[in-house]
Amino acid sequence: MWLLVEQLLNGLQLGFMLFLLSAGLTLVFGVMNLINLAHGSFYMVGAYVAATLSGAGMGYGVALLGALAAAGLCGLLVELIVLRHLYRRDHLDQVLATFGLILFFNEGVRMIWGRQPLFMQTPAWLGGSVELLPGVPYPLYRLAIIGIGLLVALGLYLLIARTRLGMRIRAGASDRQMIAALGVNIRWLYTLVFALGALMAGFAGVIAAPVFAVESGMGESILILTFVVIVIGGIGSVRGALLGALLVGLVDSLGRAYLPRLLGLLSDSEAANALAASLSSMSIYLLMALVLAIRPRGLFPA
Amino acid sequence: MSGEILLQARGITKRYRGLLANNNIDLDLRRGEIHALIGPNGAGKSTLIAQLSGELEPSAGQVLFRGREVTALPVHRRARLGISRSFQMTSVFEEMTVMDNLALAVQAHHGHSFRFWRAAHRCQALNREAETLARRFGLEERLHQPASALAHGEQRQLEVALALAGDPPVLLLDEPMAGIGPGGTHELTRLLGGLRERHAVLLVEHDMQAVFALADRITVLVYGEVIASGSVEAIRANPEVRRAYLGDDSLQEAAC
Amino acid sequence: AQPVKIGMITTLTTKAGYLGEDIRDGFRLAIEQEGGTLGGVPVELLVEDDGRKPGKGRQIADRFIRKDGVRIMTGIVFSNVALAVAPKVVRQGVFYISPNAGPSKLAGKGCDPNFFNAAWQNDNLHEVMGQYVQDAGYKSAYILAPNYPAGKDALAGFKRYYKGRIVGEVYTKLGQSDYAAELANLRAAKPEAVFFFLPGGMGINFLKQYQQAGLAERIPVFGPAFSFDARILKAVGDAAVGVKNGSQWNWDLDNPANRRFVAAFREKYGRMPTLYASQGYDTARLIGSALKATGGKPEDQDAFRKALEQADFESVRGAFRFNRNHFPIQDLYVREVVKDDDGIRNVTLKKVFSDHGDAYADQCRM
Amino acid sequence: MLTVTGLQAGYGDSEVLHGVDLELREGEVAALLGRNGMGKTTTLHCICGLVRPRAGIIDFDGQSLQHLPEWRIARLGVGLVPEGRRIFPNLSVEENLRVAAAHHSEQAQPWTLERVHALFPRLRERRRHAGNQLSGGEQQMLAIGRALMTNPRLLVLDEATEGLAPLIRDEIWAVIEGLKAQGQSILIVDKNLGRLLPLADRYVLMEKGCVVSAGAADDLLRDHELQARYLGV
Amino acid sequence: MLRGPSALRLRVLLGGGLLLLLVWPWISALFGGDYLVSVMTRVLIFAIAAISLDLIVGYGALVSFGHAAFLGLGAYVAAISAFHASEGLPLAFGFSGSESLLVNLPLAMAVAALVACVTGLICLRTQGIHFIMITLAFAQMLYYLFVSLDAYGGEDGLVLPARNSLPLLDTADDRQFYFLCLGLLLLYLYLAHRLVNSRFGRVLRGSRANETRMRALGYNTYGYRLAAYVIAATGAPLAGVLLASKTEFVDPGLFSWQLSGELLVMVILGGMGSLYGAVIGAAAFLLLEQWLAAWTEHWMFFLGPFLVLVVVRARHGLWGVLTGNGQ
Ligand SMILES: Nc1ncnc2c1ncn2[C@@H]1O[C@H](COP(=O)(O)OP(=O)(O)OP(=O)(O)O)[C@@H](O)[C@H]1O
Ligand SMILES: Nc1ncnc2c1ncn2[C@@H]1O[C@H](COP(=O)(O)OP(=O)(O)OP(=O)(O)O)[C@@H](O)[C@H]1O
Ligand SMILES: [Mg+2]
Ligand SMILES: [Mg+2]
Repeated sequence: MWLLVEQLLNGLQLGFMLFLLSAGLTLVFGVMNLINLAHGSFYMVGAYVAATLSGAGMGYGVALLGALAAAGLCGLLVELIVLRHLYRRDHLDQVLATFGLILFFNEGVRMIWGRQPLFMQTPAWLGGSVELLPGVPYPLYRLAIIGIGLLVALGLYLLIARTRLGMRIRAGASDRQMIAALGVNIRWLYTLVFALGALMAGFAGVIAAPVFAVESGMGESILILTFVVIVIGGIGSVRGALLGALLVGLVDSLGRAYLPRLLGLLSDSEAANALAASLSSMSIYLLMALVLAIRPRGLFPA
Repeated sequence: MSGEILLQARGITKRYRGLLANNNIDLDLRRGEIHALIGPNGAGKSTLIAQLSGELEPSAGQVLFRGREVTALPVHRRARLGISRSFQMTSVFEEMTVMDNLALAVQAHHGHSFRFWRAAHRCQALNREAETLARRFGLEERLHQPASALAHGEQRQLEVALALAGDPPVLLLDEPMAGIGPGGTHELTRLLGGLRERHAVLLVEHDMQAVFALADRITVLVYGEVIASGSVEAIRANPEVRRAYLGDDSLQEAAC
Repeated sequence: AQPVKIGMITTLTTKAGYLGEDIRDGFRLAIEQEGGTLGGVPVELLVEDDGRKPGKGRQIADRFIRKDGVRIMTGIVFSNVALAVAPKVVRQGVFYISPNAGPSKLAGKGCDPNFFNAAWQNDNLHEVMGQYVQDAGYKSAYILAPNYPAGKDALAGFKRYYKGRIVGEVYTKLGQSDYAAELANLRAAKPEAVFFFLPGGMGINFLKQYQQAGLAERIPVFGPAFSFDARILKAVGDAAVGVKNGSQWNWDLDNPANRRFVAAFREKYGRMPTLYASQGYDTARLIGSALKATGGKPEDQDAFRKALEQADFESVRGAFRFNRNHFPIQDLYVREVVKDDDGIRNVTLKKVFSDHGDAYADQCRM
Repeated sequence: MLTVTGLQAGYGDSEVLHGVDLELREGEVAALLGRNGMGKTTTLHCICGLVRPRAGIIDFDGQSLQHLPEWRIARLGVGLVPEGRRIFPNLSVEENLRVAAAHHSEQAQPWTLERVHALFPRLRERRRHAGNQLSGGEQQMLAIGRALMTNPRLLVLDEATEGLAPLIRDEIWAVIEGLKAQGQSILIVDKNLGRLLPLADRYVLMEKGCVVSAGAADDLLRDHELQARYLGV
Repeated sequence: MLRGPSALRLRVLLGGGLLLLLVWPWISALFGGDYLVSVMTRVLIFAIAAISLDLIVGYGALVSFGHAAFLGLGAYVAAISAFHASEGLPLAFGFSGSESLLVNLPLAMAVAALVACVTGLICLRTQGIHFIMITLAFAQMLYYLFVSLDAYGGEDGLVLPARNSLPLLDTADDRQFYFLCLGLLLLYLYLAHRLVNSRFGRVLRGSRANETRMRALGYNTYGYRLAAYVIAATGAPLAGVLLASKTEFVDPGLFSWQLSGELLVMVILGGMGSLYGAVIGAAAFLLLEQWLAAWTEHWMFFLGPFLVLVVVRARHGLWGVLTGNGQ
């Protein structure tokens, strides 16, 4: 029984982790109508810089700030140099350009930091576990991820839905020229939003660094998951991203936790084991296909 | 009032959450008749057209085509039966040439398009029809330009031309005159007038000069409800319509 | 005379790129130490990245053979790439000497006179852990590996020597990064020992999360050396301390060749060599021995093969010879990860197997 | 206030404007006329910065606009009601208005949400609807309201009465008259000559990207031959 | 449509390109052996796959991020069929596999068409990015399915006993195989060309440009899209079967999103919606990758910015640059 609760928590936690990345992506994609495959690269940059700084003996705060600055700066430069020219282009042009950026960033990171993964320590004050349930310690760090995810979700929602900045961003998404004709400096606005998205990706990277391997290419596997999340949730809505992320997190975690056992009940063979493994690998894709088959525009289309 | 009834709306109701956009509307379209639908902005005219053409599903009510119920048929099936519409918001194939735009519209009426082999632009039957259409709308000089390069008014003309392709028996025209300059309006009025014999036309239009010149019958929609229906004279004289829609000096305005 | 060309197909990109890098660097070190020769014969090393894709590996092999006229090949890190490339290569009369991947297919039925493995048969490092955990008296174990052939082989290898109770056998998604669900199940299963085979980043993720879940102090972890090389340990940090892992080599093995190798490698590259580096180095020296014996003529296939079979070189892991299937017969050790003044590193704990072969040699008809 | 001289512009390979001149004084209403496709919208877009002129000078109170980006021009006080409305479909009606709110002119009585709502009560009723859930006419009102919210010194109206019910159209004309009375400068394109010419101070008549006639609006109102020749009425 | 001067340029380009491909084996013999033949064979094969993808991406705006799955299916059909034939194991329905292209090619296309029909019915309910992702989802499912198919090697893949054979032709000979691929490419290019210029092609372009209007005109866009999707899906296995034959090896990596992504990159790089562009894109991407990788191991560091440059500078991909329709 407690195990189920713990697995649910695991699912939530994974979901919030995914949300941190999806939020930036959905901001850039849903709001600016820009497909940015290089989102995962900012995540990677964030993780690398944080790991480097904390490896050099700086505190977690310094590492966090440094990573955010680096990721934001990368975003800024990428927008200024490349993406700025692509807003009015076909989505596929953006796909190709940002694919090129992925190659560039991955190899660049390899050239700077070498091929081996980096290490980042969990900040001491988030190190231990708390006994949420009798006999089941839960890592404090993972709880913190849940909390941070909630805060970010709230902040982002307020920004987009409640502020004038958010309004302008959304207006620009549908008619860039018109919002400019109303006196809004849309170029800088977009640069800003993009940098913000990159910053959030970098933030996710910092959060992930102590939990996951910090290595070149760490962005792509999670990027696909992130796209799955925002597509399930419905593009461009922060609410959708949040729910999509939680759904994916839960399905993935619970699938991994319980599918083998369920299938084991049916037959206790190698085959059942293998089937469970491949089914749980597929689970989120099954989920996505199912959701889209029923609701072709995702759960909460903006 | 004698032509065969082609399209019929019975008790059409459309609800958007709290808003009643159409309330229990009955309407007949007969061959040989131009039926104008007028009403203030937001009265639900376009909404009604969307339900007649099949883009929107009514909350209640039925649509009949030649006496047969078509309420459940999707848009393209109704279009094949011969219910054709134009859009209030210009909706053409922007990156395709005017020729391709029209040919595509004509092609829709030449059976299915699962023809994979012969080059489409070599098909003279399609091309001729497309050119004829272009000529009717004064677009012949624009044939080989992409639709996006047309001025707004020309795009509006293309919009109506697309709806007319293939001579469909029922025409639902949503503000065909909008955006077309004063000179063009005259010509379009003449053109639509010529359609009367063989078609049943539902004309939504705010250009009263055109409406009064063309309509055999006028239905007035206000807040989703039909408040009056009748001949041009009856409607012009109807005080309620004047108050809700026409205003007092609209007649002089139309006269200029 | 023309230098002898050696074609190295290895994985330099993707997350696993550092494995190929170490193999290459170890190999290069050997060449450099001999002044651009191996066994006194001038050699030219051609290196290309397979991106971990079997198809690409085949393509490169194709080019090496046809364009560059390569007669000796090496370098492949991953079993699936090796399975795609090696059989085709050896059929064309080229020698393939594996510095790493040693899948069972190539050790058993699919063995070939021109195929050699200078590292190990894949199961070896799992078998040694199975034996160790068995000897250490752990009554139950929870074992996990990714859902792919090498993963299945790994757990099979472990179970071949471990006879205690398996309370959980889990196959995870290849490339998985979050292990919270598995860890919760693991905790609930209350095993006495955990054995895992999760190469590369997967292992790092697992270990970090294992520690964060507070399991590290309670249930000891065992695994093959793959997840505990010097470079991974840097990335895992404290979470690896105390873990015991099976290997055929360690930096502290006490033999002259090894001492020289470790010192030279550290000097040249400024980092500790890994197991992969040692394998690359040994492979180069093995090739060198055969080149020397044949006067630099891999074209003379029979002579060259015979020379390779002799394995007449000083291996950094001590005694080394080939089995009848051209896979090593060697000693296998268990190492422990410790943290001391020199950082986090492996120290050799115990020799578990002496002159250990592999389970597939009997199937090899050669 | 606004002087355009020798304006040339085009799209891709085709040149659309071949030297357009026009002038507008503070507080005046100028009508830009011509048949479909003659370059009226293009002219307005050049003034607002949506199309970059190839040659010519656009002078707005001593500032030349021809090289400025559209948002700078807007901030100088040019407010556009574009052809085809271009409402932001994903913003609510109220947000459509609020997103534009600015003070580009020092007016004693600036336009506010309340004043726009008072002008178009329908927009208040629909204020929570998304932009794309409005009827065409409602969108038109919103577009005008949105431009007013920027408190422009020069209001540019491109077919602002297209698709409006006669009653509303009258209202809009009344609003324009009211704006004129308040001293608002307006540049306007509309096909409804009957309403436009009496209101306008001056006219500019375009044919194929050139100005063929310009002068006092009253003159054109009387010159039926000119109207017939260039406007087809 | 192409403008006057570029129409001539087009002829020169196409003629020159064809000539180059025809004499390629002899050219490559001049430059160090027949290895270059093998490289170009690969280009030809991927060009077929890229064309089939361009059919839906460039003309139907159906951006499939799972197109490699059909390529993979084709390759696996060829491999499994050959595997059974050589081991003498019955496969299904009394069929015990074949090593002949004449059997495996149609079989592969049929299998792909069937899978496309079923998945297409679901995928085509969605649009835009959702379509991208749902096609990815199905491809990923196939990927994991084949990863867990232990009988056919799982993740390790499956080695073919030999290249699939054809009567009158020795496919094991690299030159003959090259010309087989070239022939099939040209044939496929021609068919695709007819298709996009047919009435059906026009409908496809119309649905891409304005679906609402298409439906209002009476087109059942869903049906046409599904047909296009299935047609495109039957092109990819052609490439798959050839690829399996060429490398004599298949593995689940053929289903991976990376490969699907690379196919897309080829199409976009070459210039969408111009079938020749897909060929150019495949050639440019594969050759550049080869060349850069031989030159530096940090080749991605240079390939990435190159791709960016092409996008930013050339509007219609490399094909646009070549024909002078770039800006
Ligand atoms: N998708 C929708 N959701 C909610 N309300 C809608 C939606 N579409 C239209 N409406 C509302 O329904 C009413 C009727 O709209 P409709 O477009 O039919 O008006 P109309 O009569 O065509 O007006 P106009 O003459 O201005 O074009 C309007 O008040 C509009 O705000
Ligand atoms: N985006 C565009 N690309 C290419 N050509 C264009 C574009 N927009 C307009 N044109 C061309 O420029 C010319 C002038 O167009 P413009 O829109 O300025 O005309 P207009 O006078 O406003 O007409 P209307 O009364 O129909 O709105 C037309 O011939 C049109 O074809
Ligand atoms: Mg309407
Ligand atoms: Mg205009």
